[in-house]
Amino acid sequence: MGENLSQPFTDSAMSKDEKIQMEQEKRVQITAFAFMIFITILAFIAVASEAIPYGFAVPFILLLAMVQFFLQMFYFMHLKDKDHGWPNAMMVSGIFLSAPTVISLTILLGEVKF
Amino acid sequence: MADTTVKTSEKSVLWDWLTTVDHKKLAVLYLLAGALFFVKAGIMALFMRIQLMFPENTFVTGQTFNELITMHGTIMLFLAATPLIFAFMNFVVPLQIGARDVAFPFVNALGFWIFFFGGLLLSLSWFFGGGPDAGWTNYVPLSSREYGHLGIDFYVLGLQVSGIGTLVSGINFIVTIVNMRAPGMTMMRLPLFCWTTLVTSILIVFAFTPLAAGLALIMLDRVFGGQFFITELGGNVVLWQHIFWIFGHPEVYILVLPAFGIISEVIPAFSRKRLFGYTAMVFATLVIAFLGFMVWVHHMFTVGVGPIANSVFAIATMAIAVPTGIKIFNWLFTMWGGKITFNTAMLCASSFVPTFVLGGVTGVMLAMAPVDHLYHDTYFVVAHFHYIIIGGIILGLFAGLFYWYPKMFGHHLNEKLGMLTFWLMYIGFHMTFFIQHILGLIGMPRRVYTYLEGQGMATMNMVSTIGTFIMGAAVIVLVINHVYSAYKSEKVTVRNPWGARTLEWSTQTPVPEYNFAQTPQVRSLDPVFYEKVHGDGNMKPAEPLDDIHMPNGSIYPFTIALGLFIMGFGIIMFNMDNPIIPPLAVTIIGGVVVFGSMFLHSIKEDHGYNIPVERVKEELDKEVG
Amino acid sequence: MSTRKGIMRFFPFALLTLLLAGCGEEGLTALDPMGPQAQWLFDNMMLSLYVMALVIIVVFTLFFIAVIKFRKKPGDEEIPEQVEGSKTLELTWTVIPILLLVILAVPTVTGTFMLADTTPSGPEGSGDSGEEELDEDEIEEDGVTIEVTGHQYWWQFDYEEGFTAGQEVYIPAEEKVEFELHAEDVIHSFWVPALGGKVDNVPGITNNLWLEADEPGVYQGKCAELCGPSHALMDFKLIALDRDDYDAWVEEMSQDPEEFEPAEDDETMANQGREVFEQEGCIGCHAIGGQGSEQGPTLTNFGDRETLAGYLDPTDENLDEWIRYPQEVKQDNNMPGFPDMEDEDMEALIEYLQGLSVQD
Amino acid sequence: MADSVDISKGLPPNPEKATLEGQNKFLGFWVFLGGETIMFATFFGTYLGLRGGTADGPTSADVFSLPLVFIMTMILLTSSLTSVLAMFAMKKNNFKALMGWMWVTVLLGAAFLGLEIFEFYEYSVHYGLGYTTSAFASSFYTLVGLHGAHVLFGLGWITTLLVRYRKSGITLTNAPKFYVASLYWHFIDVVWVFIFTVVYLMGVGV
Ligand code: HEA
Ligand code: HEA
Ligand code: HEC
Ligand code: CUA
Ligand SMILES: [Cu+2]
Repeated sequence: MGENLSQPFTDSAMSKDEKIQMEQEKRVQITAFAFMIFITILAFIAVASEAIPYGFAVPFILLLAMVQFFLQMFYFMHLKDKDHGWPNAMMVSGIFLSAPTVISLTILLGEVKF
Repeated sequence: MADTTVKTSEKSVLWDWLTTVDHKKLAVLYLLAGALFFVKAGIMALFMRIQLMFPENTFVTGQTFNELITMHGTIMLFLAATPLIFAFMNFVVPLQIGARDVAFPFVNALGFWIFFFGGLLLSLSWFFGGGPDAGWTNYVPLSSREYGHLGIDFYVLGLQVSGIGTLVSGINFIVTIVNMRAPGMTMMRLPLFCWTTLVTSILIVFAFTPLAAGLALIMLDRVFGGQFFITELGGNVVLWQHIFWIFGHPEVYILVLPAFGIISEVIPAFSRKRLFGYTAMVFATLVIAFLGFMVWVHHMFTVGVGPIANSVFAIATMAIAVPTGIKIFNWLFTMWGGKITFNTAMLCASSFVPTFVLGGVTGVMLAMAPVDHLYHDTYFVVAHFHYIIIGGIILGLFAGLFYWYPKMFGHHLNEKLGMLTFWLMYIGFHMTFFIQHILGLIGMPRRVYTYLEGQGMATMNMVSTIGTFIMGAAVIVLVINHVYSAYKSEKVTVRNPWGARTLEWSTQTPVPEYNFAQTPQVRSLDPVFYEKVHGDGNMKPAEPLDDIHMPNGSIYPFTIALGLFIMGFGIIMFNMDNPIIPPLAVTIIGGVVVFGSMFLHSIKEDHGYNIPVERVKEELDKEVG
Repeated sequence: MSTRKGIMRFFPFALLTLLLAGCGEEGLTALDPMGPQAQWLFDNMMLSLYVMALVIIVVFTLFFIAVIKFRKKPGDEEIPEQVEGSKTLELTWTVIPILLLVILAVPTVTGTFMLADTTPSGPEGSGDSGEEELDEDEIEEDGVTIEVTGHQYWWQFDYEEGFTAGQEVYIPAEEKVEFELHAEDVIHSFWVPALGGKVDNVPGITNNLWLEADEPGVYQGKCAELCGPSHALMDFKLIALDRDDYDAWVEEMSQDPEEFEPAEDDETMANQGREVFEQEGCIGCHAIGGQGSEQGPTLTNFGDRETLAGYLDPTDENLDEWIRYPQEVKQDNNMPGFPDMEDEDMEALIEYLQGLSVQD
Repeated sequence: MADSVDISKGLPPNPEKATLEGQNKFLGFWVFLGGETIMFATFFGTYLGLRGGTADGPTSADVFSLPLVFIMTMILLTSSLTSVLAMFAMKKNNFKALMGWMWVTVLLGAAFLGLEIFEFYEYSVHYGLGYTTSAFASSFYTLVGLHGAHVLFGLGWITTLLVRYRKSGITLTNAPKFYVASLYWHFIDVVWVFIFTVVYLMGVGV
């Protein structure tokens, strides 16, 4: 069985349906990319423009970052696909445990007591 | 492309062990390395206890004592307990899930060698002006560039290197358990030891990464002048404590969960009953792991993070008692109504239960944040964790050792000597540590190299030290047992000498390199037991007898680890007074070895080799004959 | 009936006290609490101990029954019933521990906030005498707050009145006293076991702690955080005085520097000692009456010290040894030795130092 | 057991997961990424905890330059897209396109890295924000530099793959390798999303 592991293929075994599906998927990916670029620009504008107060801009750009994060994860990295159960579990745990880590390192340093 | 011929050429034994990727051989390596480090750290404990035997004793100085406690704690946790646990995980997990090897045999070897060279790097500190001396917690600023000496660099880089080894091994176990299970082995048929291995590995992935980050910060502080912990320049010393304990608390569960797993295998085997409340046990494991990440501030109650934070983390800590309690009672009720055989393995496993509770309940006492202001950094805490670690982890490891030894080495350990070890250990341990609870309460802080006369601490410390000698005797008897049994014990040739219940007992003893001639078909929890009752006593094969495909050995794990070792040493050399060789050169050489080996490994496509079916048949026949 | 109940209630208590009788030194052990905070900690420790005793008894009982009753009889090869589990039982041992934990959680939370409120109380007498009501501010003004700074292996105590004390901290008894904790070099931890819990002295941040002593007396304190080779020797004393004595002490300590210099009489040994003190450079690290540097502990009231360097008897011999070879007495401390000092000078120096007293 | 997929008809639609080895790589790598999140979280936390600690040195608002960061962001985001396109090419057994898109990814990555080095140079030389200036400086350089190190490693990795397999065509052995490398590249991009938000955008306003 090892023989064919290093063998290139002459053609693809994809069925027609699969090919169409893939083209669709590709379009979705490109749309997602366009949207990501858009919200990135939005984030930069929110901070760069004088009109928006800092106190409002911060939660807004954090939200945008979260959106972009999920887009990247779910679309570019395919977490939305099936058979990604374990990767999902690992990432969800990772993010879930990151939250207390970041929060405590940020505010629980003893300078202010909570 | 693949090399289909059988490797029959006789390699030298040494080369064989250096290049092996066989999980069973790596298990033996882990066992050996872990045992050596355990004895080393145990002897340090002995020295510490001798120093504390009398008030104002001068056996060692304060400096040496600090080096001893630091190395004792660090070695015990990272280089003794962890590899001993890994030894069993390596040996047992692939067998229990019916796999031929782990998912990444190469990475498995890599993990061992990196861990081993990391340990070596840490131990080298003795030859360069003394060990690290800031406690295993390595708090800054005592360990920062201003107050810590060269030993700290060995701590930081030694742990950094060995941590990488542990991390890659953890990833490997996760993938193995998720992807390599035999047909029919669903997650809810997974033996509990595999479950705890899986959860422990997940904890490793999430806990050792922050540790790596934290150690990197200290290294940057000490070698490159980073200002993370220098308060005058905007740094903060509490930062390190958070990072350390974000790692440190999960670390203690990393150690204890596999012990739980071992207990969950041994108790059913010798009670001849299935594990009581299997599902609850699995979920309790998951809940413990999850909560284990939410409680780290309980080590920092006195640091001054504030009352709300303290309360929240205190309550979260207490909550861990609930899932742990579920486990305790499930074990008790597994024995209840069973037919218990008491041999050494079962003796250790069953007495684990009450002893662990003794340590656990003091943990809950510590979790009461305001009262912890009393206990914190006293011998009460020392007593708490040694109760859990020795009454829990060490007893668990002993149980695992006596239980799996016949499978690993093809002969039993001597039972009489085993019993002697157990009783000596048990008595010595209670003598050493029970009294330390009281010592803590009458005002003995931990990490003190001496105490004064007339404070009422002398007698109790003496008792404690005598207990340590008894424990030392137990360890010596255990070593004698190994040697004795190797010569005097009868060979085990049956597959299932204990009448145990899980898959590892369904293959030949000693286990062939491919583990299973045919991958078994699993039909139930405790498959071996199931087939005995509902089938003909043999596992049904899931595939016809055929050629078996196995991975090739490789020297690269060893060289990559060696390169990391050199790199780490090079970085340490930056802080040496008069390095003979330029540190940068050493670091770069190390880097070249690491990346060169990785490169060479990656460009060579190695598809392993095939064991022809004739040889498999031959070995099966040999067993019958 | 009631007496029996009383005995029952006290039985475990009495047993424990009996067990611990002779354990630990008075003024040090936390098992003999000498102040309200220590008492609270002790009581709650006992509470948790009872809960734990319950847990332990249950587990041990089940365990021993199981291992005694369910041993395999020789020759009995029958397979026992394979029980899968039991919903009721499992629910039981989930719920009961939760209830037990709630019992512990309540004092945990209240106690945390109780410890965090460190406002000093001020002398209690002042409430009843004369004026009807003292407003908050005034109480606070009366209350004592002391700044504590941990150094590698010694303690510095700065009082609001502007003077400094070393190694021994004086407080008024029967008052809640606030301590503001700092650290100069590495982390230390301020702990007086007989009076209460410890709180860390962390460089760069300020922590607060309150303590109260029920009675005047000398209480031993310890550093509870590893801070280097001589961490074990970083002991100190907390001395509680009656309010009047305390006020008098404060008065003495806040005198002008000249008051601490020996009388203008050239003949006295003490005067000679003072000269040695200045010539040898001691004053470059030690202040007396506020005069001099604060790199080392202030020696203003050295003659009153219970200990030398935190743990030795302050005898002349020990003092001699300390000044000549401090590193041998306390590894890694920050005082240089003076091994070559003339015996004569040493004698004078010791005489001078031992005479530094603010108490009659 | 290893090849459960039928390969007689040509390259399977998910070549990266066609073999057990591929599946193992795939899962193992995700597990590794799970761990990386926490490691980065630790560095983010360190930065957030210490970013006020400027100790009389330059503050974040003093030095950060948004236009540069914007360009870097756009470059890195685009490189994420090109590696997606490469994966599509791989599934279709279009080896040339796979190589082409991957090379574009590498170029974009190199451009990003170049700009980052230029940025660090600017800050340290022209603004006097050295690594040892303050806790803020140390934690900033450590966090962003670690990300840069990841980019560098990714570049080396992908380049090695591209060179090693320049003529091999898509096989069941190298497909998982390319796939995993592209996952890694996306992850780097994700981390950058938080860096430009938390470090730069939140840093210029204060
Ligand atoms: C494997 C090791 C291990 C394990 C499993 C544990 C388990 C626990 N630990 Fe321990 N701990 C350590 C190792 C371990 N610990 C170490 C090494 C330190 C010191 C580190 C250092 O500073 O160097 C430490 C320190 C430590 C502290 C800090 C003390 C201090 O420094 O001030 C605290 C505080 O909360 C604590 C709590 C607990 C708790 C609540 C548990 C719980 O998980 C225990 C749960 C178990 C039970 C409770 C028993 C079974 C339950 C029942 C029978 C049900 C009914 C019970 C009740 C209702 C109570 N531990
Ligand atoms: C896995 C973890 C583990 C284990 C197994 C142990 C085992 C032991 N520990 Fe350890 N201990 C820690 C983890 C562990 N410890 C940690 C984390 C700390 C905190 C460190 C810190 O503060 O930073 C600590 C701290 C610690 C202290 C407190 C130090 C202090 O605060 O001042 C003490 C004091 O009594 C102690 C004692 C012991 C003893 C007597 C044993 C005994 O069980 C040891 C028994 C073994 C032996 C006695 C060796 C026997 C071998 C021989 C006799 C040689 C035979 C050789 C041949 C035949 C070749 N330990
Ligand atoms: C470089 C600074 C330095 C110099 C100079 C110095 N000391 Fe000290 N001294 C210290 C420090 C620091 C300590 C505290 C040591 C400890 O306990 O860790 C100390 C402690 C002492 C103590 C014990 C104080 C106590 O309350 O227990 C005495 C007494 C003392 N010094 C006397 C002297 C005399 C006399 C001289 C001069 C001959 C002198 N010192 C010179 C730094 C100095
Ligand atoms: Cu100061 Cu220990
Ligand atoms: Cu903990």
